[in-house]
Amino acid sequence: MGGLRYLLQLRHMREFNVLIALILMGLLISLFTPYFLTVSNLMGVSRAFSLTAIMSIGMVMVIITGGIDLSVGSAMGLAGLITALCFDAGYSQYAAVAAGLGVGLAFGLTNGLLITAIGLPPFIATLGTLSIGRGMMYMITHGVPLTPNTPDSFSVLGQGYLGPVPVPVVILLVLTVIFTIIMTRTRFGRHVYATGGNENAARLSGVKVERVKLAVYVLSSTISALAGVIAFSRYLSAEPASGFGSELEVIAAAAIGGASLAGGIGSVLGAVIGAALIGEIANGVVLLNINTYAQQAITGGVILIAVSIDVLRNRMGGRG
Amino acid sequence: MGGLRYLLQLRHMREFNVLIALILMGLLISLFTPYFLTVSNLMGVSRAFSLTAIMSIGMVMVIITGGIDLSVGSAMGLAGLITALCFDAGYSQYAAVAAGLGVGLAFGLTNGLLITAIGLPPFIATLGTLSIGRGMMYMITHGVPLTPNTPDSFSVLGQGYLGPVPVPVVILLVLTVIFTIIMTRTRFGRHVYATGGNENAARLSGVKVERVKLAVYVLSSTISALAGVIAFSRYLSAEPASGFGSELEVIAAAAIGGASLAGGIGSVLGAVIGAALIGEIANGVVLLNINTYAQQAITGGVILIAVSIDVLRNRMGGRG
Amino acid sequence: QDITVAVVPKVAVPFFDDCNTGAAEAAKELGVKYQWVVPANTQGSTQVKIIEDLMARHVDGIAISVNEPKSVEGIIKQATDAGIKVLTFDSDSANSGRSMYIGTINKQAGVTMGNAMAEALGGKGEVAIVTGQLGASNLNERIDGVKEALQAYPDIKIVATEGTEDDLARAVSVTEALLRGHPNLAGIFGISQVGGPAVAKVLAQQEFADKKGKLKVYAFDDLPDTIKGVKEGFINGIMVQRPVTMGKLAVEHLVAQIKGEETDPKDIDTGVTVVTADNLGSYTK
Amino acid sequence: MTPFLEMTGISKTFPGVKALDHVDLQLRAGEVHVLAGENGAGKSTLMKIMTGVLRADPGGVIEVEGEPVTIKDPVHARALGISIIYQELAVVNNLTVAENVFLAREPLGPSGLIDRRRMNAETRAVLSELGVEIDPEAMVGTLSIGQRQLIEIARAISYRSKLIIMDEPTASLSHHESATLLRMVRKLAGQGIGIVFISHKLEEIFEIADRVTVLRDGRTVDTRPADGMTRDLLVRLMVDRDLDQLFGHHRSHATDEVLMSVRGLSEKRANDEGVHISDVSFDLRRGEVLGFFGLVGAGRTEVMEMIFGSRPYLGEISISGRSVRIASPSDAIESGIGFVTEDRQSLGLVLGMTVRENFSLTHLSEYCSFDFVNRRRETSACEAYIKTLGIKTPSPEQKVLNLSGGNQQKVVLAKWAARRPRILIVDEPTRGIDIGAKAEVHALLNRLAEEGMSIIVVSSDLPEVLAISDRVIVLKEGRISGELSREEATQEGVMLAATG
Ligand SMILES: Nc1ncnc2c1ncn2[C@@H]1O[C@H](COP(=O)(O)OP(=O)(O)OP(=O)(O)O)[C@@H](O)[C@H]1O
Ligand SMILES: Nc1ncnc2c1ncn2[C@@H]1O[C@H](COP(=O)(O)OP(=O)(O)OP(=O)(O)O)[C@@H](O)[C@H]1O
Ligand SMILES: [Mg+2]
Ligand SMILES: [Mg+2]
Repeated sequence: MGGLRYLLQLRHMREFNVLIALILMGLLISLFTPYFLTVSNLMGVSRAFSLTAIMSIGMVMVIITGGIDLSVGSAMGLAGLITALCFDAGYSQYAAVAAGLGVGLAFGLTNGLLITAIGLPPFIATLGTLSIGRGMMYMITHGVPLTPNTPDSFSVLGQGYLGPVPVPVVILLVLTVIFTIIMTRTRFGRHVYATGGNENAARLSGVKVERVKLAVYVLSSTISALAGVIAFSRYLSAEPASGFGSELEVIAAAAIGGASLAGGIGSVLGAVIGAALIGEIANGVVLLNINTYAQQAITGGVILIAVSIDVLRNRMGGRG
Repeated sequence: MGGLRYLLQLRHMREFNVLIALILMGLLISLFTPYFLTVSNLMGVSRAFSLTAIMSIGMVMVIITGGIDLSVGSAMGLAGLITALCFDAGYSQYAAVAAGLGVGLAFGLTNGLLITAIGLPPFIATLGTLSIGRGMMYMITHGVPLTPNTPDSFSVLGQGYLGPVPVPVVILLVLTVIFTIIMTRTRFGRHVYATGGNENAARLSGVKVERVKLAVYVLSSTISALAGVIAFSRYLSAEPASGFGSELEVIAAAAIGGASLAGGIGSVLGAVIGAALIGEIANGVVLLNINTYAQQAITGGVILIAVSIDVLRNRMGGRG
Repeated sequence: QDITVAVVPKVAVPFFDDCNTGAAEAAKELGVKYQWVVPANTQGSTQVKIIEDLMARHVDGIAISVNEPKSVEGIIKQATDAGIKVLTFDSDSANSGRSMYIGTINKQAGVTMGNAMAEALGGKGEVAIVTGQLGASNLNERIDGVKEALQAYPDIKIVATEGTEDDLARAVSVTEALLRGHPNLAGIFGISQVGGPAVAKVLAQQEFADKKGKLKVYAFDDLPDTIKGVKEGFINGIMVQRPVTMGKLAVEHLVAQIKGEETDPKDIDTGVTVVTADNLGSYTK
Repeated sequence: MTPFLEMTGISKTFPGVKALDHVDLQLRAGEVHVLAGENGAGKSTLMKIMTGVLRADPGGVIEVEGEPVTIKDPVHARALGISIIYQELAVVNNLTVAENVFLAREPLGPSGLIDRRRMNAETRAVLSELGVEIDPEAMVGTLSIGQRQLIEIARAISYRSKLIIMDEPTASLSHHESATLLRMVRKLAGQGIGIVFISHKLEEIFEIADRVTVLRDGRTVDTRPADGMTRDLLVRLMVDRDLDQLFGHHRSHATDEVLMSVRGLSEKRANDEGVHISDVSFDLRRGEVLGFFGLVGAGRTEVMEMIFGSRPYLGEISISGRSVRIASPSDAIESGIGFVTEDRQSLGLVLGMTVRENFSLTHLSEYCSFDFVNRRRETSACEAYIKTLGIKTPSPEQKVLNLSGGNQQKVVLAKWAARRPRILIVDEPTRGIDIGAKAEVHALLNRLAEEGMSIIVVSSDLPEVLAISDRVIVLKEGRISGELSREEATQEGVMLAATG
């Protein structure tokens, strides 16, 4: 069958296609509004989608192994909350951030062990920890946001700028570069692709498949926790509903960026561009003053069209 | 190595295991409260989970082909809404119900064609129609529930009883029997399993894989639309947020019931029992007067434990 | 004898936490058993399931803030028939046969908000509405109220209405985009609880420094960040309801009805207070 | 001298199957030890135990260099100096050739990142040692089965182990590549490396073996030096029959009626990688057995995929004089074509389904009334084929995943033979099939031809092509380089057309 061969050849091109979709969409929006293509708007948009994009970096690695992580939103929310609690209790900002990231680690280890040691399907395992995390947030907050006092130096993480670029965007860029290198140039990265491509063959070749899986879940949760800490630093308020429902958006970002939920295929860069595309559309519908009730339908439709064009283009332009 | 074989051997047993989990959980709950094991409570619980269970019947078929349908909640909500609109416009109840089911058909065809004709990944295609459906509900209702007048005969669907058994539960039972037969005894059912088991091999054996996929998405959406019509008949109010977020629960039901998101494995009965288990736990936490903020965490934890025991039991009892 | 009452809010938000405080206090004072059951989402059907479960538990009284008036009608009737006392608070289901309603009239609160804004703007300018869940009926009632009040001011134009799903992050980016897309915007209504904090945070950014004081902002609910926004001058006024009072009254009246002390209950309006920099320290909930 | 590895009293029981029953095996350094036996005899199972993929039943002993060991997993086995080429491909399609060869032991540069240049260079070196030219940076998913097999061989060799197990390494190789491999094996043995070589090809066995062990029904029948072993004896040990009893004489059933004619078949779009199929034209007559021969990668499979509608094509195909457009496999099936694919695991079978379900997938409607499957009829038809082809399975309800490689191959053949298409294309039909069953398959094909079916046989096994074909077409780099009638077709003539 041509099918598989074909998909494989595209792997390296997918990011490129989504990038083109991103640019075309941007041009389209700026045809109708002068407010889109301004430095401040673009920076604002980037900051807005940076959290989804950061989380999608972890997600895409999980997806490449053939798994899924539904608990990213909970890990993000709970990490922000625990950071806030630490500030509230008077701990130093380093301790607070460490505690937040620790939440991510705990999530990741739990997910990873449920999946590798017990053998739960990733969907069930991470849906369970999603509920547990969300429930813990309600138990802690009773639905009331936590707004402790924080030092100014902490707010830099979420609110600062490096030149014209917001710090969360800088963090996103750094993570993108690091994880692109990890996924394409290191042993670990190759093993992630091998695990998702053919788990048995990988195991027989000596890849420690269980360890690889554990690692990607830990990475995914910890990266999400980092996103949670950044979100808290940005809003200085730990919302009980923070991160709620974000898993679908994060997975969508990875999938738009070319990752296959069947595993083996995907890229960090693609996922980040996918998140950017979603963020751009969300910004566009507000700038274009589209009726709020129609926004969701339009967002859905535009994403479908963008990805369809991408898929069809590949099919046509592909090989014989 | 053993993993796959192993799972496959269990295919026929999984329903049985989940059933045991269901029964044990029921016994556990009734140890602590006398209110659980009463006919009226059990019937109430069944009616409460019947909608999720009905939707999970369609979902499990999609999952067996190796796909996923995120749009079930939207199909359900929009179908209820369109039914309500028809009543509002004075159409007969038959026309109203037909229109509601028609919405399901439209969803299913859209999903199916996006996936088979254009080649979108199921996750993206159905996430797109999820958004579009949800957006259309907001556009139609502007956020205000629709509560038209309906004849009493229509309310039977959602509110009636057959003996002590609520009508939605009767519908669930009938659908379970029908689709169990379809999936285990007919050519179509065999083709669904073959498509998910090895799509290429199925295609090369002459299975019209694209048609099979189209069919399961149409079935899934139409069954969800039926659930939406029943829900409207029960509450006589078409809410803009109806069905919102239900996709995860429906997928979880199928997965708890033994379906593998990788395709090829799963059963209708398992999915229905999975939905029952989720419903039972939800009922239990309220009856046991568990701290309301902790309920979500406990539900998640209990599901994890139940499925873990199931998985571990299989592993032990399995083969050498 | 043992009396059990249950209070069911719409969702877990600060407003209802205050209700819980009031209700729990009253229950303790009256020596009754008290159960607080928070639905997992805002769909009508979820509350129906909860009432069913509570009936199975044989509670004596239920106070509920209704997410969707019509869908609970049937089950409230069933509960009443089964001898359970049911009243509504904060959000009503008028045709359900509940014994009474305790709370604010949301539409009225919206009118108050609209008038306050009109006054602050001197009767003209572009305004935008930032709401929460698009499907939430209380928010939609408030929006209706705002629109009704603004009808008297033809020079005030509502240029946009945006939903935020009650997510702060989304609210912030929507507000930013609103300010960029409508440079002449003169006022923002924060209809749901995220509106106040979101606008205050956006206005605190360097990019929008020139808007401070010029942009008139009215919000709902006294979250800490909203209060802070008032103190710092980003927010002109907050509509504050009386959740603690609502919770307290709800339990008191339920118990009175169960004991047969109250036979002819009447609806109670608990009213809203417009909190501004002037009365920030002195209002009661 | 103590043998490098010694297994004593090894047994293995699967549910319903006793795969191994007190097997003993001694392997010496520097010897080529051939393991022979019919399909399902337990050869692969024994090897999987040796490499820790499977755990033997309690009671058996494995000693490596005199030390008793419990082999935990393949990594442990490799540390003990044992590496293996699995019968079923164990490559990762979404990685490159070099990444597969070096999977889990990637060379790292000074920065801690993978040293690609070195990895590619070393891969190229190993491959050229094997006499094949495959781009180390090609995605494995884009390669043909034979090429993937060569990659596995390269990988096993590059481990530099003390014992290399090769489970049917030549099954999807043509004579040309096989010959290179056999030379390689000799060379390795010369360096003191022990080799276990599993094969169903008699010529090879005699060419390479120092000693031969024959398994039957999970028991060791005998171990003997290759000298002094005759073909007849080996066949008798394996299948308990005589060689000349096995293969009947070829009888042609070809008629003059042209059933299918293919004109100017070419690649739809220019393809940067692989061969370009161009201008392939031939006729297929009713009742004819048409052989297709070529080296690995000559494009035979691609041509067949085009005819079967799983690959786009240019050119014209007509059946019974009527031009047909075949856009999908179901079009082809409706036109009366059947296709036994060379890649049985990923294209031929739904591994998670039972023998019965796989068998009937091509012609399920025959057992249906109103779409309901009559399971009794389905089962009895399946059982008939299990018997004819000697498929070794405890019951039709066994998952095909649990069958031995050769028996899986038989299921693929059965599912197409039972459909009775007018034209049956078989791509490497006897890949991994034992000598007894091979005779059954040949007899089956002959019988089908007699009933009027036209058959295209693609095979890398030249003697097989010569033995059963009425006519042979030779493909070279995507073009027809020779067409020989049965009388003209000699080993030399065909090889010359394929390579010259
Ligand atoms: N996981 C399993 N479950 C059940 N039976 C199995 C399993 N693996 C192998 N078998 C059975 O064990 C027997 C030996 O199989 P094995 O694969 O070792 O045969 P083989 O000698 O390698 O045959 P071939 O020449 O066809 O490759 C067969 O009957 C097979 O069906
Ligand atoms: N989609 C594709 N993309 C790139 N190369 C391809 C593609 N399909 C086939 N090839 C190449 O075309 C050549 C012919 O392959 P094919 O499988 O048809 O050969 P074959 O004669 O059947 O040999 P084998 O015995 O290896 O099966 C191979 O080199 C293969 O790598
Ligand atoms: Mg074998
Ligand atoms: Mg081939």
